[in-house]
Amino acid sequence: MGLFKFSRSRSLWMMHFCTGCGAIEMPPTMTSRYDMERFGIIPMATPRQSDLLLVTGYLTVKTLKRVVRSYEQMAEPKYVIAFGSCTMRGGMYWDSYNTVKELDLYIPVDIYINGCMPRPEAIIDAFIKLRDMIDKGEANAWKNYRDNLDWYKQNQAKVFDINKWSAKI
Amino acid sequence: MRYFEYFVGPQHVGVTGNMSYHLWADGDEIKKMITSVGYLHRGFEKLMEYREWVKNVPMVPRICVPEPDVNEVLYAMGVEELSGLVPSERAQYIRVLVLEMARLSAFLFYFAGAAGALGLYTIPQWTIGDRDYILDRFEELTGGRAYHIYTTPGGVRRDLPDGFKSRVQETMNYLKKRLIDYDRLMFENAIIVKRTKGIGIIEKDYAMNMGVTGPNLRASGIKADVRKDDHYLVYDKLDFDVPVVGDGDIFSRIMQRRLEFDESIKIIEQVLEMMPDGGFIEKLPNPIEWKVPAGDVYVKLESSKGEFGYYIVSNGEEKPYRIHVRGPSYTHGIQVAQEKIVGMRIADVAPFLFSLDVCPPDIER
Amino acid sequence: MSLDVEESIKQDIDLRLKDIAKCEIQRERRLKLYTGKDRVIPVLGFLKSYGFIHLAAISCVDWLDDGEFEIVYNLWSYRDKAGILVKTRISRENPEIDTAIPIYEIAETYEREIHEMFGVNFPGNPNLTSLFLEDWNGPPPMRKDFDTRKYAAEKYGMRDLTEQLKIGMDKIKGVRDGDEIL
Amino acid sequence: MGIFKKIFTPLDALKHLGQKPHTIRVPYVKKEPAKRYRGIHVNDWDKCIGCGNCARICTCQAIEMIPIDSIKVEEGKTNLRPQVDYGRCSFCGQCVDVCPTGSLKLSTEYLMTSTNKDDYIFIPPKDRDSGEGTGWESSTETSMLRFDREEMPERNPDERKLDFEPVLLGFSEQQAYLESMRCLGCGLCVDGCPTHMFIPEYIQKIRDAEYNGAVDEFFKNNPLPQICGTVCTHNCEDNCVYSRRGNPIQIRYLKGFAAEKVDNYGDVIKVDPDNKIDKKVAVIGAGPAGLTLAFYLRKYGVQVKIFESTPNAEGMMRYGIPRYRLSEKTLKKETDFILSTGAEIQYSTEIGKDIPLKNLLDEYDAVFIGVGFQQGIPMGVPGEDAIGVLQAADFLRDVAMGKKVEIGNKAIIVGGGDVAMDASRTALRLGAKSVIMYRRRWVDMPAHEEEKLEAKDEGVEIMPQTLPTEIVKDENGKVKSVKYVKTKMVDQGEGKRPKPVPIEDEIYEMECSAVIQAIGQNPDYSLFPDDIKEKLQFDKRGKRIIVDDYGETLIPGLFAGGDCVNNRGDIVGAIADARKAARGAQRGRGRASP
Repeated sequence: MGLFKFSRSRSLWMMHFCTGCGAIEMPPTMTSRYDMERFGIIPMATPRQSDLLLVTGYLTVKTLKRVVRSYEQMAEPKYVIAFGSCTMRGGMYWDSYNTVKELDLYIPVDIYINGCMPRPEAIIDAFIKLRDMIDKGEANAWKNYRDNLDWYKQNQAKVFDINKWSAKI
Repeated sequence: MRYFEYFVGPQHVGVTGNMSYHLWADGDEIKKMITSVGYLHRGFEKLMEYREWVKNVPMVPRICVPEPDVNEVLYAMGVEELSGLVPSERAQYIRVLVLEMARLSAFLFYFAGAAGALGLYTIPQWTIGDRDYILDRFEELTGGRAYHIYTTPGGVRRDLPDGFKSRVQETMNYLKKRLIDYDRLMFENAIIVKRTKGIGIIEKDYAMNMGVTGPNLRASGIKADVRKDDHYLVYDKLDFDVPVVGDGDIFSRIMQRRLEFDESIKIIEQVLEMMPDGGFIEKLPNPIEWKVPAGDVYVKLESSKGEFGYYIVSNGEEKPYRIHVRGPSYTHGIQVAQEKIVGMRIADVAPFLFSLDVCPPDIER
Repeated sequence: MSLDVEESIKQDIDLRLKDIAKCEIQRERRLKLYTGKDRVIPVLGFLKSYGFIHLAAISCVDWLDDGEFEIVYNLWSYRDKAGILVKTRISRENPEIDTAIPIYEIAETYEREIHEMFGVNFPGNPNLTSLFLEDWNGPPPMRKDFDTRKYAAEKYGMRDLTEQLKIGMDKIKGVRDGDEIL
Repeated sequence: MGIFKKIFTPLDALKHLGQKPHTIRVPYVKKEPAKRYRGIHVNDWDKCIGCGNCARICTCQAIEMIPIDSIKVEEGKTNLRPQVDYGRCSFCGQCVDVCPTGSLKLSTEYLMTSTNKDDYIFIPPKDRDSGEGTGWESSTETSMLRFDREEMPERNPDERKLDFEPVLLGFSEQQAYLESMRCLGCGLCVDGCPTHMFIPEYIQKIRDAEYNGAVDEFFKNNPLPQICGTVCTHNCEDNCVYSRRGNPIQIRYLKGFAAEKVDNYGDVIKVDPDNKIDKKVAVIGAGPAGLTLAFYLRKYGVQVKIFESTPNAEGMMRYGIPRYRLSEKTLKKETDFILSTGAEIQYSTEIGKDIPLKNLLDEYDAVFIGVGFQQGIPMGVPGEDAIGVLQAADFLRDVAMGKKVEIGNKAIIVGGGDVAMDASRTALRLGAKSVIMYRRRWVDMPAHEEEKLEAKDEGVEIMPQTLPTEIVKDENGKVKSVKYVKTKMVDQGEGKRPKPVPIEDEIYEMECSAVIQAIGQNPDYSLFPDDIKEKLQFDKRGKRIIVDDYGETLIPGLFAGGDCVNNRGDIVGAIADARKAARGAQRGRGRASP
């Protein structure tokens, strides 16, 4: 099992989905100046091949729907890193009528990064933390989602139009 | 007739930011496209009505993520025009410096996107890596990398740090050196030229009528630049050209930015030389409970994407009554893209959309 | 600063739209024009033929106290290098105004947004579908009587600290004795 | 260039092949953020005063003020400290730019990753500070606050020292607007005001030019706003958050400005002079305390009768403060209004001489004593009996009454308080040269800084660390000169005021025509019969009467306030006492009564 964990933690493929303004610090992290490929993290086009979902900032209801879809399409084990203030308690958009305030009501989150926006160094710091957590077997938020699916679905249904969104997977 | 229906975005490498396109194709030919926006709609205009004038200063940069400074400057300009506050000359020069640096960084981002869409992956590695040096300068000046929150009604929040001018000049010299590499790799690259010439043409008249602005308009052959036509800050004292490429295809839109890149460096060098001494801020009478006289004003400026405008209405209270933000991508990203993409081939969709430099957050706000 | 260009535009407009519009100069390169709801389309038609080709934006302002919406067409002339704000007011009850698509094709998206955000109807616009919002169950959000804080608190469980902050200020202010003597 | 050649241009990129990459190998290599980087919050708890302005400006409502029990609440400081929520914060740094003390800053530290989002709510302490000069700090220059005040226009010193016309010219409307706009509304100033005026509220009204509304706010706790707006000791301004790094808001002058705008208080403050309930209170002394008590009792219909020993009301405000500081017009306006509310006044009647105190106690439901300190304290040096040696209190009173006072061409004033300043400047206006001798240093002088500077501007010679030792008489028994020595300050250890010790070796002498003693005043308690005096409780020095929370002495129905109760020695202190007593007199006689 140790080998699996080791391999997993060193070839995290990240889903290419820029959900909010945090996406602006992703290109510098991906490219030559900070070069996250040093840690085996590369962007991946489809959810089915990726291990890691970065929620880079606030989520509008419309995006959250796509994020939940994408998250459910990802193969387990899967990890979520939430960027910035907005994913914790709404951030700057705490009174906006169109953004969700607490991401972990809708999908489980492994690591939060502070900042608005987090610097590339902070993002890499979170990657390393996640890597260590996977090595130790602590990054189990995805299991939480499987175990408490009903609760998550309930919360999701609260913000989505129930007629257009089926509570089943 | 049944078409092949497919989606680009929101979770896709072929879009700029978080938006999606719904396409119908007949074989390899696009028959119809619908732009779907709203993934980033935060209701800024509403939120700003709930906040005092100064409290909106940290809000506005979030409207356009790759080039936040235009929003700060526009908001400040609008509030200043309503209230009769006049920022010092030095503050105006600093604002021009910030705006042009932001333009450079947005152009570098644009090159990365446009080249990436064409499969030339070396360019993103270079330009975004080099953009970081501009961000370093921003960090020194403003204290933030992405969001600078630097311009505020009355001036700017801090003065230039020691030795800043020479470091900006160094960065400019470095970029000038790098441009030679970019030219060889991208703008003179026969493959890029072949892939982009004569494709996605936006005609002159169409561009004028459809509210296309900025580099996209100039790439279609109309010499119009807010910096010259409706000059703001100290642009009328600076010497720069407005290049016009004029073919209106993807290549001319990319080339247009390449030529404007040179002009921006020229402006920055002039600003560094001409910047006078003096105060950097005219402090407001009260940071929180300050009231702006009633009135309405439309201010606009030239961003790297086109005409950015703020329509600000005040009813004489501590909070704005209404702010309408006119983002340049609004016209480019929705109607122009939808109409002009028809007849194009699937492989050209991404280069075309990237060439328009659509920035979804400024459409949706 | 001379206002020659602006004066000549104003003269031309006054000449041609004498009865249906009122024009004033706001400042250098900025004019304002007020007109009635029914006259907007002919006024825009004239202005476009006059040179105001570029429709920069259409804004809507909700004047709740007056019970009116103000629609502001934001035009720019590349030839004269001047902008004009064309303003008209419509009633808040059953708000409706003719579409400007026949004159400015680009008006479609702006009208779509105003329709979604303010609930203004634009007869003649073929595409008044929702633009930004999905699964929206509230009233048009940009209307002044829509309270985003209340809505967000109910829907997303957002913490509004306004009241707590006020209490905090009272703590700071300490005990105050007013003139309650008795 | 042909297409064939062009196709190979990208190969130029190969020249970069052997170059060292510019990748920053985070986390093995740390890249220092810029000096100004806006990272996480740090707050210096010692400097923080808990004013809550950071919470008010936060656009994200990320800051909440949390009470910390371990912090002592002091005047002008609260025990609230900002708690930051990084689930809301946008790192804009506006909280730093609005912090009046400069205690809050954003350090260049930024790393904070956690699996638990509740870790992001914390009360920032000072640790993790990246050091002076790094991070987002605010100086008085970069702060959003305007630390410079609007200067009060004054008359030219050379011109004003010739007459008794007011020195201050008053704010213009624009100045008053700008000065009142500086107020952040935090309300810490209220702590400093003895009578707890509604300062943020009335400044708000002044800002909006609603002067009637401002006057309404004044009269809630202070019936002498224009007098206080001119000569108050303005403790509020010492507690103003601006005073931590710059000039406080001139609350006093703003109040004076608004009060002056309203010509007739009666239009705003409605007190019916004919409304009289069955309750009678006698007031001894028509000074600030007496007038205040009269106003607040009249407001509730209580019948008030004031007994004043001089032919004029206003007490020390008239006889202690010279007219160039407080004009006749102002005095008249305020007292006339209070008397117009139906308070009776009997002039030139001394209690204890003309009417015994006992009669009053029998006749009235309550008696209030607001007599003030009238008798000057002698210095106790040889030659004090010389002609031309005066007490400052007597000197000022005689001048105010329009009596002719002979001081010759050079007066030496002994003392360093406000009274010394007043006496010296009055002497100047009488055409003499003034010299002030004070035994401690300039900084130790108890007079207010602006008084000292005004006196100096007008040409009063101030000699600190100077102690008179003898007054020399000439053959007619008149003052001829003063012998004095210099002093040195001897440190008395931590927390104690340094003590002046005379340097005995050298004795100097200065010629003069008058000596005015301004080293303090004592009360005159001759109005009390012995049996009453015995029952009263006095403080250790026997000067001040001890009263309870309602201003009542140990004798039921006998109330006291003003200088004879508090040690502030100012008008606003007297007003505060009188308000207490007004409440007590309302409650009725005796502390046991409900």
